[in-house]
Amino acid sequence: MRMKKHSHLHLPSAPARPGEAPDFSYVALSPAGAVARPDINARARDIGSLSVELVRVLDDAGEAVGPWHPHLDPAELQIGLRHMLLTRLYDERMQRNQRAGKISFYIRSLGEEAVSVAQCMALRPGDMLFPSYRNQGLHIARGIPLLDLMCQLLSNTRDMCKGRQLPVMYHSKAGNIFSISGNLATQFPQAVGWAMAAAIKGEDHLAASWIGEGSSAEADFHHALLFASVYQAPVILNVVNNQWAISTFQGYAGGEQRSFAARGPGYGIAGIRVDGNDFLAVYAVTQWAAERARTAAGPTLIELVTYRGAAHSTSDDPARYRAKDDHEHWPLGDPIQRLKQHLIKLGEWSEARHQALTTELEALVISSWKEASTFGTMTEGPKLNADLMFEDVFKEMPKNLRKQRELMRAETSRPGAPRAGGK
Amino acid sequence: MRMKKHSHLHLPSAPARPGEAPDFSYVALSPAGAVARPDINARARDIGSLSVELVRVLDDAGEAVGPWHPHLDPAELQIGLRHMLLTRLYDERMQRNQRAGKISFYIRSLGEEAVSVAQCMALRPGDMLFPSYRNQGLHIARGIPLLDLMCQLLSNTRDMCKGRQLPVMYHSKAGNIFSISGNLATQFPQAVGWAMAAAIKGEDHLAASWIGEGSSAEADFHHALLFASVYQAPVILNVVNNQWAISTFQGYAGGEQRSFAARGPGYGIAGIRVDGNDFLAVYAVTQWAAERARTAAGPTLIELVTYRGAAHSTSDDPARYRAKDDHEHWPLGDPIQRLKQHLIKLGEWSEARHQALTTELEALVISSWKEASTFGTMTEGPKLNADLMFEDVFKEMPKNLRKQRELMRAETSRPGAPRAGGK
Amino acid sequence: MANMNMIQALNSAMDIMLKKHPSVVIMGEDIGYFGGVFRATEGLQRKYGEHRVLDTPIAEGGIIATAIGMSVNGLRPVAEIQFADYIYPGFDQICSELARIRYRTAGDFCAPVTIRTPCGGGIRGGQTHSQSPEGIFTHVSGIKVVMPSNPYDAKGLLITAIEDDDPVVFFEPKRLYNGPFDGDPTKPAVPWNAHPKGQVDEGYYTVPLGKADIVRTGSEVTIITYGTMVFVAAAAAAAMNLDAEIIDLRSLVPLDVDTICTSVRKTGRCVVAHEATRFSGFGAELLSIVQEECFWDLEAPIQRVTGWDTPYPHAFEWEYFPGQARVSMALKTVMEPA
Amino acid sequence: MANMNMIQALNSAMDIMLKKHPSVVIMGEDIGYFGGVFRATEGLQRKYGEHRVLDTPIAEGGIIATAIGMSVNGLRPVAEIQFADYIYPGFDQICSELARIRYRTAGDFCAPVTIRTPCGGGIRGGQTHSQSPEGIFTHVSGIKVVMPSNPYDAKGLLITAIEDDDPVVFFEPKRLYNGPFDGDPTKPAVPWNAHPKGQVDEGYYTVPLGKADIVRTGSEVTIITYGTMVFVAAAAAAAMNLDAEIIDLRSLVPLDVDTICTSVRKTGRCVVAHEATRFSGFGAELLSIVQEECFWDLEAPIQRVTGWDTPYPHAFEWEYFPGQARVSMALKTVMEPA
Ligand SMILES: Cc1ncc(C[n+]2csc(CCOP(=O)(O)OP(=O)(O)O)c2C)c(N)n1
Ligand SMILES: Cc1ncc(C[n+]2csc(CCOP(=O)(O)OP(=O)(O)O)c2C)c(N)n1
Ligand SMILES: [Mg+2]
Ligand SMILES: [Mg+2]
Repeated sequence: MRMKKHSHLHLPSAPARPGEAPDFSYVALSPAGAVARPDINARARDIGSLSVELVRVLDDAGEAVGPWHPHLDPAELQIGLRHMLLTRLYDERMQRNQRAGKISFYIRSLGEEAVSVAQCMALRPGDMLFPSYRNQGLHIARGIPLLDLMCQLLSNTRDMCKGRQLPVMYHSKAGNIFSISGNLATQFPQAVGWAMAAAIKGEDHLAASWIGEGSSAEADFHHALLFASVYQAPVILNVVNNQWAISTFQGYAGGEQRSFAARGPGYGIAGIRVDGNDFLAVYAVTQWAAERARTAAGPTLIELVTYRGAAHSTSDDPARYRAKDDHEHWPLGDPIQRLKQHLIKLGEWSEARHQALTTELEALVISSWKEASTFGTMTEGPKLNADLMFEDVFKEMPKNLRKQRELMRAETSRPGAPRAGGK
Repeated sequence: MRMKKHSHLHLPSAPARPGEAPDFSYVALSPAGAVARPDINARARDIGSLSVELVRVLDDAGEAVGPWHPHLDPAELQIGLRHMLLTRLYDERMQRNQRAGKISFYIRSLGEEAVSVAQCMALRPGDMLFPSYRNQGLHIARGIPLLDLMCQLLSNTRDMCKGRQLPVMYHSKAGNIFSISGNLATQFPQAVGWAMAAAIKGEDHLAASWIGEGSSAEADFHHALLFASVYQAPVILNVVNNQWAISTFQGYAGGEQRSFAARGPGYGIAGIRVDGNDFLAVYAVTQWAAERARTAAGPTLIELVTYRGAAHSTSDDPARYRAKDDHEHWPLGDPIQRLKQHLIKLGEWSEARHQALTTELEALVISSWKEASTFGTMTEGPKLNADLMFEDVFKEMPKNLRKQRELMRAETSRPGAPRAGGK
Repeated sequence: MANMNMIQALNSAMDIMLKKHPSVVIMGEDIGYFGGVFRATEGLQRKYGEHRVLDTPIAEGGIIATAIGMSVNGLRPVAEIQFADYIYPGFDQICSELARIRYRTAGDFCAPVTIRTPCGGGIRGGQTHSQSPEGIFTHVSGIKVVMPSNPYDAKGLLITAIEDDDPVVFFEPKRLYNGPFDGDPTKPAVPWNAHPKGQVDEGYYTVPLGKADIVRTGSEVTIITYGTMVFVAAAAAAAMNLDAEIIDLRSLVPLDVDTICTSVRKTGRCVVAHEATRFSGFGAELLSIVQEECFWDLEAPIQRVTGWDTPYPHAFEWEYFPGQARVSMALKTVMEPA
Repeated sequence: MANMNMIQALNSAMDIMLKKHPSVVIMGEDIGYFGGVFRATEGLQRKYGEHRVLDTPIAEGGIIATAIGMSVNGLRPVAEIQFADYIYPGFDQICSELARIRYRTAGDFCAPVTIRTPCGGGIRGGQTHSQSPEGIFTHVSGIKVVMPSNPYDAKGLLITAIEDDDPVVFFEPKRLYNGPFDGDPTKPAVPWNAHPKGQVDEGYYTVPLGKADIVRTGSEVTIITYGTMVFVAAAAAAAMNLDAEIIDLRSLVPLDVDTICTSVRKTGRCVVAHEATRFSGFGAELLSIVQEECFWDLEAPIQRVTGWDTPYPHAFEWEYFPGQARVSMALKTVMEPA
């Protein structure tokens, strides 16, 4: 085969690889307060500009400005700050626990806390959430005890998943939070189906789902948008554009040519791009989308522009593929810092209160971990009964599984049989 | 489970069901000549309006007007007319052959002939085509002998597919036309891969692919757009919006909220909507897209607005689900009539020449069928050797297939063994 | 009791379920206004409304994904995949999601979705309208797999499947829609009204999953089969004057191992038959179970009768289809004295 | 000769292929700049450029579809699917397209695509990073299926796969990437440099598809296996002091039936072992073939050693994994005198 010297295949390039200076000039920004807030009944085709602008409320000075200002009660903002801080402290401690070999795997949401927390707070408890693995803030904002989450991480005797799922693949039946799948994006069209069912039943709950911008490349993204559009399902579809999918830059998911929010109008769905590190903007946009959904005005695709501050997961080493200090150069700052600054500006917060809250939440994390450990750890304490492996494959255990359970019992009762804890 | 009395799920509705008067007022039209023709280097994001307007060149009087007028030589238009007419006559005769039990299945392209013929003529022979089952016009415009196509329909001894494919699932290696799959939409991202390879090799061939608007709901549509966008592949992606997918109206593929062409800009791809029954407009738009692809200016998504004049296939009865005379009310008329009228206006055609051409082509169809039949029919003449069933599963036949071939031979050589021809 | 073909029986099952359970919704391509390309859902949308009987986009992956979401929200979707050959775009949602939701949430969530899909050959559908992919689904833990062979069972099994709290993939051998078929395409078609299993109760009844049907008791050889091959096998055995015990599995998962083994222990000989390709087909699992459970009772090696390991070719439909000749050959081999 | 682990051996194969054939391109998620999450493609993009070693969107269906298109245009794409658990979104393109293109075009077009994907458990990956779906692919006519058990074979087989004109799905047992593994997780990890098959020729060589490797000759029992279980089975047999003949299949399609049958005819006893779930797993096909071909030579029923018919649970990795205890149990059973 002869090849010409120069290929003309286009290849998106990352803003900065190791050793290079981070350059975020590609991120299209709008000034805080600059984007108009259309009526919730606006037709998708008439508000296409929302999908390329960037809704921002908090300006650089920490002032809330413009038509998207949600005018939340300071008490509510403080709750938001608390949830975000708790999410971060929880992440930090669990990361350390993984490093110490106490859990097998962990994923942080560093820098993206506003996404889950503000969005969750803008929704109602009856709304069903279909999260990705980087939405622990949803659990925290819905008030799921840390203990529940930690026991899942430990696959211990109090694990909601009975040891079947990798750490962070939580769910909460009572909290209306659906199960996380290791298979990317699958939850996106499921959320649409849930919302379709709500509409069929004439209930006014909505569904919301989250995926990473990288995962939006999966077919499920398309199915979700298409079905949401056709049936005008009461659903909020969120793309968390944290710029990276493991080592791959968002350009490889199509973000170089066009915003992810812009996919929405292409399907006849309202698309809106928001500063994902701006608690107020995220809240306001989500509230707007929720009102649309609840009044049968149609689904909304929200792109939350943020940055993955940490490694992809504890199995990942970002030093291999991106500039080391990139997170510090991210033009949209840190969501916790920004909300804190705003509250201080409002006279509703102080460094001292922040410090006190940090101390309180750290203690909560530590005490919760202690309690979780009493239900078993990877090395000690009560262990889940391996019989559980055979349950819930079906509602009733079929004969072949009962037989296999017997065989497994025979195997593991032999002296010297290997047990969990090996590597 | 309690259900509220009224669901608020939206359900698209068809323009006319049996017994209702066809109403095509939903089809957004632009006057002929009204749509601007942007530079071929225009960025997708700057030409979004092309995806909602409708490029038309031929006006109601048969005059070619406006910036998209391709100024083709009359001789070329006559060739186009000939290909379209041949396609229609071929379809009519094959339909009759199916009704007479001479072939097992057939699919017509009635009313959509301009799509395949004009697009094919606007491309180069080295460009690779990835068609759907309703693109017989591509084969005809590429000069594939009817004999080849007919032998495929007959699964006879001269069948290019060696009896393995359902009728109409042609391909042509020499003609650079890829194989048609029974599985909808799979060819769309394959075309993108082919185009990526051309770009990698630095060759300036492009790939073009066609799917129905109904099939655009499949995941493959999304994959095609996404990969085309990311790598800016030299590909033309065509959605043939003939308003129906078997019994389902285009609203169920998302066409109610937004045009299919509008998906393009959502992915950062140029999207353009064209009158699919206007030979000149289809030609011009395709030429524009081809130039874009060949100059590495990016891929193009073309929506060809047309109408499925006939039943979905010979297995279908549209009287069950749509108004009987709907085709006659289609606002964009008939592609053959319109080009004919234009040529007559130009003084380059006449009713008499049209009649003569029809007679000539009918004779060609009939003589080709006669010749095809000499290579075997469903009931008579030479039969394909059933041994062929075991070939081409792999390049070299593995042992188990050689063994199975032996067993098959033993079976079929028994007296009274059933043979093809039963129903 | 009424005469019904398999399509009518399936329609009746869905009709009854729509009436009995407000949570049941039917969805799929062309199934609403039109009533389905095989007409299995004819009249249901008119009767139950557009919100209970939904036309969908042509996106099998989207259909299954949204059905899962609906089921998590308390509905019981019955999704039609127009041909089993087109189920693969939904394979990830079936395999990674539908099959796993109960397990990974320790029962907190479940997804009682039924997927109906016509399968099998014999209608000149060529390689993309003739496949029998049931074996693949039996390898996916967490999915029940059903294939009826007659109207009576089809209706009762479908009702059971819809009411089952686990996901079920329900394969319908399309060659049997209008009548039983003994594998000989040259004979005139036989309608269901001439067959006792075409007599179908018009009301609610169930046929359990996991319970095989002994279609014919016999002593000389056990034929384990399902779907279209039930009739082909019976005809071949009858033509050979063999006293065969013929087992129609009806449900592949869960599998009625007891009925299988009891029979093989009695007859000492076994043939396994299906339309699907041979290599790694469901027949391999059936053969394996019999070999493991009944080895010492076997008087001859178990034989498999299957489609060939090729796609299903349009022109060679009857050379591909495992007809009576292929069954007879296997029966002859298995009956040979050691 | 050099010491290589399996990752290095695979990397070497791709390196050599990229150099030898300008038509070879490597593609997949995170495989370019980063070199892959398991680092199998490390350094290749730097060496051959971004147009030969392509990062892709996270869309397995799109990866396989575009790879098919590329191959039709004369390239030889080697596509990585990051985990075998994530191959299902590409299943339709594999099953309905990749496997069928040569057949349906009577050889006018073909699609020489190689799909590499890490499979299997033992790395605490939980249910979505541990699956062994190879059996499913063996049921799809037109696809070759390969699974190496060591660096030497991995390299030679991958070179053969890439040069093969048919599509190949190439499964890599990830637990073997860094060293052989006998199934006992409590023992210290053994690196490949202590193993003869970790000695890998640095240049071009091939290992044929369809030719099993007799890892150990023996007379008392035949163990048919592949991937990780090769070492587990060997350790179990050794611990029992059994003179077992151990067959490492290496390629499942095409399958080396001759080697299998010759061995079973000699030993008269057979155990089949794989990590995948049991029901309708590839073991069923292996067992079926042995039963069909060697029935009269068998002195005991063939036994299957497999994963259980459940998803692969995070907390019960070693209770799920078919370790030495499970193999021993099967060996004991198969060795019992009739
Ligand atoms: C179907 C599938 N393919 C691949 C993977 C492997 N994988 C896990 S996370 C990930 C990156 C996802 O990136 P993104 O969607 O941007 O989310 P983020 O991690 O940035 O939050 C990949 C490729 C997977 N889990 N599932
Ligand atoms: C994957 C898949 N799903 C379903 C079908 C069945 N089917 C064949 S044609 C068709 C309608 C396609 O409509 P459209 O894409 O609009 O093309 P048109 O027939 O109008 O040209 C359907 C549903 C199929 N062939 N493949
Ligand atoms: Mg990301
Ligand atoms: Mg159409």
